[in-house]
Amino acid sequence: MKENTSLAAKISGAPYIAWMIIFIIFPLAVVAYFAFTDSSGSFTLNNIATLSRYSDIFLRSIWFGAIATIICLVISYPLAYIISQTAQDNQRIIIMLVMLPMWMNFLLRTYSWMLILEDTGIINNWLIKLGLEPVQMINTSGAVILGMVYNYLPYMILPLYSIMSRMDNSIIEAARDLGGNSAKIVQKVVFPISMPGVVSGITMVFVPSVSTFYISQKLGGGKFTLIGDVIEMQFQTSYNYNLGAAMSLALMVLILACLFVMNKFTDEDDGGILV
Amino acid sequence: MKENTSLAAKISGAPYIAWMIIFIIFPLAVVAYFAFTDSSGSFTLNNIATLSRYSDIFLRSIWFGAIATIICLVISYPLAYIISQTAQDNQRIIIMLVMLPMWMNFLLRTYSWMLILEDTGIINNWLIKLGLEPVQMINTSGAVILGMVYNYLPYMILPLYSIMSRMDNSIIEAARDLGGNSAKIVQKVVFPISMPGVVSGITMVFVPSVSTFYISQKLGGGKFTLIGDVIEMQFQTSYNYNLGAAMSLALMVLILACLFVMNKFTDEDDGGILV
Amino acid sequence: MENNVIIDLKNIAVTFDEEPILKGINLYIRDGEFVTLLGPSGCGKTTTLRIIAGFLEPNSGDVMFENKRINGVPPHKRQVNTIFQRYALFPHLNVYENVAFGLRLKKLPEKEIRQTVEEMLSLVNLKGFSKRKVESLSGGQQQRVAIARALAVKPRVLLLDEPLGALDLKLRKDMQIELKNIQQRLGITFIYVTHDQEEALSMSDTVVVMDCGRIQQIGTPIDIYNEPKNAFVADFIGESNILDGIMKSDYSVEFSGHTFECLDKGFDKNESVDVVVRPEDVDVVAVEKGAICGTVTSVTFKGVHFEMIVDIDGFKWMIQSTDQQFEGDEIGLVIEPDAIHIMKKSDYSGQFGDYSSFSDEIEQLSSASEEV
Amino acid sequence: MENNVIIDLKNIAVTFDEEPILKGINLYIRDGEFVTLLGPSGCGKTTTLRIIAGFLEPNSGDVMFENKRINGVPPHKRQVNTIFQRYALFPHLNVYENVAFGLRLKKLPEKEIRQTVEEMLSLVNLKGFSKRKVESLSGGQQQRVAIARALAVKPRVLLLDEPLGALDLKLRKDMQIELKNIQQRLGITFIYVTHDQEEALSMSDTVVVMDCGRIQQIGTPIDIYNEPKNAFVADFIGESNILDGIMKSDYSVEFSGHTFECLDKGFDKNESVDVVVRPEDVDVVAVEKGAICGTVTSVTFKGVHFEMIVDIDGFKWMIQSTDQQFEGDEIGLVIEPDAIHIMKKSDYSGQFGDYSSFSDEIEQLSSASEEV
Repeated sequence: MKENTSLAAKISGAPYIAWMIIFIIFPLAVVAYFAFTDSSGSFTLNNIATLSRYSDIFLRSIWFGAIATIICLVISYPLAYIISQTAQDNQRIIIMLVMLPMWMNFLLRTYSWMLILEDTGIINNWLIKLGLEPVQMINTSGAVILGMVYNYLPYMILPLYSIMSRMDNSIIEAARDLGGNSAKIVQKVVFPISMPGVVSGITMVFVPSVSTFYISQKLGGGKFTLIGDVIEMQFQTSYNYNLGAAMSLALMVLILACLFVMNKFTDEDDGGILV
Repeated sequence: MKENTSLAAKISGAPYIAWMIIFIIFPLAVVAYFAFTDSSGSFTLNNIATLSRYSDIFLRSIWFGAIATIICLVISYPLAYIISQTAQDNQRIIIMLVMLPMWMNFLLRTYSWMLILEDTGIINNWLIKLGLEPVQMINTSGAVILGMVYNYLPYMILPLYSIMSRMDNSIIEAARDLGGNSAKIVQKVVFPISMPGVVSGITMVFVPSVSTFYISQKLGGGKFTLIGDVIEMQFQTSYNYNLGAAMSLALMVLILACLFVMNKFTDEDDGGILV
Repeated sequence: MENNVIIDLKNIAVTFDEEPILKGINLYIRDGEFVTLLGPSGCGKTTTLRIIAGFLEPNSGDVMFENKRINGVPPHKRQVNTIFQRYALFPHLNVYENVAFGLRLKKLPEKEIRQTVEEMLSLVNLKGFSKRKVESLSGGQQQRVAIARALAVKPRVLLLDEPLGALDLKLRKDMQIELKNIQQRLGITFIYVTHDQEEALSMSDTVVVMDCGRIQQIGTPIDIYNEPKNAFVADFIGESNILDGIMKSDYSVEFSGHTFECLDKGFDKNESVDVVVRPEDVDVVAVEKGAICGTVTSVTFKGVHFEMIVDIDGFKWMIQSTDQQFEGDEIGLVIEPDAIHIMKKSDYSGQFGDYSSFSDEIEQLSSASEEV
Repeated sequence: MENNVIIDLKNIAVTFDEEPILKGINLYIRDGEFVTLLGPSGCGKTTTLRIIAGFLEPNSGDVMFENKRINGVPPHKRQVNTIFQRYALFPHLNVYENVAFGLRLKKLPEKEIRQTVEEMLSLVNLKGFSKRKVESLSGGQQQRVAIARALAVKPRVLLLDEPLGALDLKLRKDMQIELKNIQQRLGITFIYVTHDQEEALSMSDTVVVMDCGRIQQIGTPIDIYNEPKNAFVADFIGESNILDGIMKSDYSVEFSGHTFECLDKGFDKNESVDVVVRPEDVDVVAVEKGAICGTVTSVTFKGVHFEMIVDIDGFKWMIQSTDQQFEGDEIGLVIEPDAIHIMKKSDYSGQFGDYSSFSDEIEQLSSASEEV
């Protein structure tokens, strides 16, 4: 059976896709090349070997990223659900508001939190005016994680909202009808069905959180160096491209491994219901 | 008519949404506050007035951002269409490949282009080996725009692909049936129907392109300062938060204005078909 | 047991956005009965069902379950389960887990769950489908999973909201028989919502005809078909010729310029009435033998019979006959006394029962929906 | 003109993924004819339509349009237009622009476009809907926009792919009459695809019954209903009791243990045949007066008649009668010679025509789709 697919055929797909993929992949290949060469261009595993020195920074990055991701998920999940249940007109406005920070320069979003949290910042000023003791907020791990959460929250809310607003209400009614109270319905129906949104939200928050830079410098006061900052330093200050490339590659592999494990876990969970 | 909406009611939506919106909007309000005060905290319009000095940088940022957005659109549109027409299994793999750079550190993506385009970089090395003259590529406006395109391309491809893969094939068949050749079908049916994806793609590329920093520093060699770089400088080097905030605010307003005009334009176009 | 009332709706009214949806519904349903709520879309039949299920609370009126008022009792605490229009299966669970869903919520032992699920799957002819994904099933199979899922929790009453609406004709007929069999085997109460009159007639013990938020008639299928209460019911349940008539005396009615013998009495002398004649109850004879006569304006072959439109003094009758006539033929019609049914005049008089123009009907439909 | 063949399919074969979809279709269609391709899903009827429209190229065989071979001619160069199953309206255009779409592509002057669009909209009873968004329309209205859009470009042949499948029963009946009227008024050729036998019978000049990628029978609705060629056609077109019989001699056939007079001849002596008896053609009489007799096992009220399943020596007959019988009644049956139709044995013999168990049929359906 031959479909008359003149339209797609005329744009002649395959070569175009091939070229685009080369364009997209080539710079990544360059990174890989640099990761396995020294400054003179000959093959070496030194860069990779050196990474072990940074293992605590890698771990901290993943740890902070994971915490920020979990907080985003916990905050966003009820929020997305509530938004999806409000009137259609309100939904658009709320989603607009949620997306607003994305219109603002990334640096600035981080700076404004600095101004809010500083020892002489807005919150502490208020506390003092209220006659309370000022609180150390800036330069704590909490501030770093807050920065991550604030920056990447919309990327968690949007996919969750999108899947929840498409969820058929009669499925929830069916669950209630069969004897489920609210907690059971969320646990056994809403959450499993929204799983693709959860996975996509986690991915979209975890990946940039782990490799972020600046946030820790500004909100952590340099006490909590993250791998993104180290990579930046290699390029900006040390000019050790090869080590920077090796770090990036390792980070990418680590992230993919984390996500793979998570996917595996949720898949198993899905199939595991059977037993 | 009272719906038994116990589930939504129990999470008790409105206050939660309100708190979240405060959390999201508050830092933006802080930015606005700083934009209209001087370093001692008293009201001033000086920061705003100073902006006129940077008007050429603003214009260049918008100009570069617009060009990068258009290039992204022109590249992505056929790509997304072709992907949506390939076999289901291949679609997932291609989309994975398209998204791959997003897993890699933002800085590194830019650096690797630096390494590729440099006067002694990969491309020029090849050219020399082939006995050709090396070409000046780094430190040109083209390189800056290439950096933008590469960095934000996935954000254009994904919404376009998503809307095209949902497009009902029988609508395209109907257009052919009524006498449309391939060009007419794309012009009169595929493009108008994919308009929401186009708008969302343009937004998602234009906004970060205009306010980006680093790319110009690394690929433009400091010759094409963009507003994102200036803002960074205000915070990183000059410590003039107030001016930086004013710039960010102005940039946000400019971006919103641009997008508003574009939306207006496409809406009119939609209604204008009637005449 | 047959006379045990299980559900009793007392003066139920529902208003949505200031628009009345139900205007005082009174309806009791006996245990083990198969009751169908029949009416056009927007008549309030689904709203009635949702009130019984507990998804909606009426603005006024009482919902009684075995003589206890259950207004305000949430759906999961009612012994009532629903089959939703578009099945509403859980997409993340396989067939087995869909059916087991309600049982797991009851925290029954695994062995009992397995037993019940298997019983239910064999009841709906889906043995061996346990591990299939619900999306991989055909519409009819999904429908039957939904039935098994609802029946697994052993409801006293099963509510079915146009359950066969999405199925093919042939499958729909088979499923009608299946559903009726299941209901008879289990002996539980079915409340069935549909807009398909044939479905209502062939499955139900009792049919409740609704329109505009009111019950128009309650009765057995045969009652409803043979003794419709007003022009709406007559038109909605099957094809009907509905004419203006005058009761000359008991057992005698005049319409179409002729006085016919009939079986109805008790009307005032010369009272205006609606006369219903079913298309299949008219005998076609030669012109000279007919009580009334007219011209055939169209003939359609329907398989079992021919369907003709006959113009009699400007009123277009629909007549069904196994003998073929042709367009333009003059024919005579004979109507036996038992084929004539007399109804009191109602708000619906004059709105239905003339087959002069289908386009008009469509135009009405169009302008109606234009207002919405 | 009546005998002008407009479309001629010659030995069309289509294979998809090595699975044959069409196995040698030969079919010619006359100009101005209303032809219906009727069959169950997967029979190849939609594939045939797509070949005529040009969306699909057959693997072998010729597609002729007015005696010219048009294989390879793209859809937009064929004088053939399609009404798609789910309308396929352009969501970004209003009603007016949807209908004008094909005219604009022809670059007609604006005045002519306006005139044609208004003509078409009034043809389908949608005057005054010009500026409406297509999503705001009901299913029936969208359907009619699709018709107006296809007719606006003045096709020689209109292809309709189950156009009424998504509509309500009542609307579907009205639209059937509308479509037939439009076809007669414009005098263009309609090729209509459906799985609904009633639709096919009441609208078509010619019905083409298809199954498993082959044409089973071509004929007028009356031919197809009264003289089905094999058990598949008899079963698919209306309800049928199909029994094994033996031709004792010309005009004499034995089945159900009794020898009946019939109208068929030309079979071998004692040849095995399939006998078709339609449920409405059987007369119910007292046991002693019946040629054969049996026990009523179920009765369903259908409005126009009662539908009974009658067990006669283990074979379950379906009988339709206006007199009510009750479960368990013993009744006699009389079958007139013209109610008996004899068919040669075919591959389909024994597969259809016994009403003993609907569940079996469903089970077949289930296992069939399980294989897919």
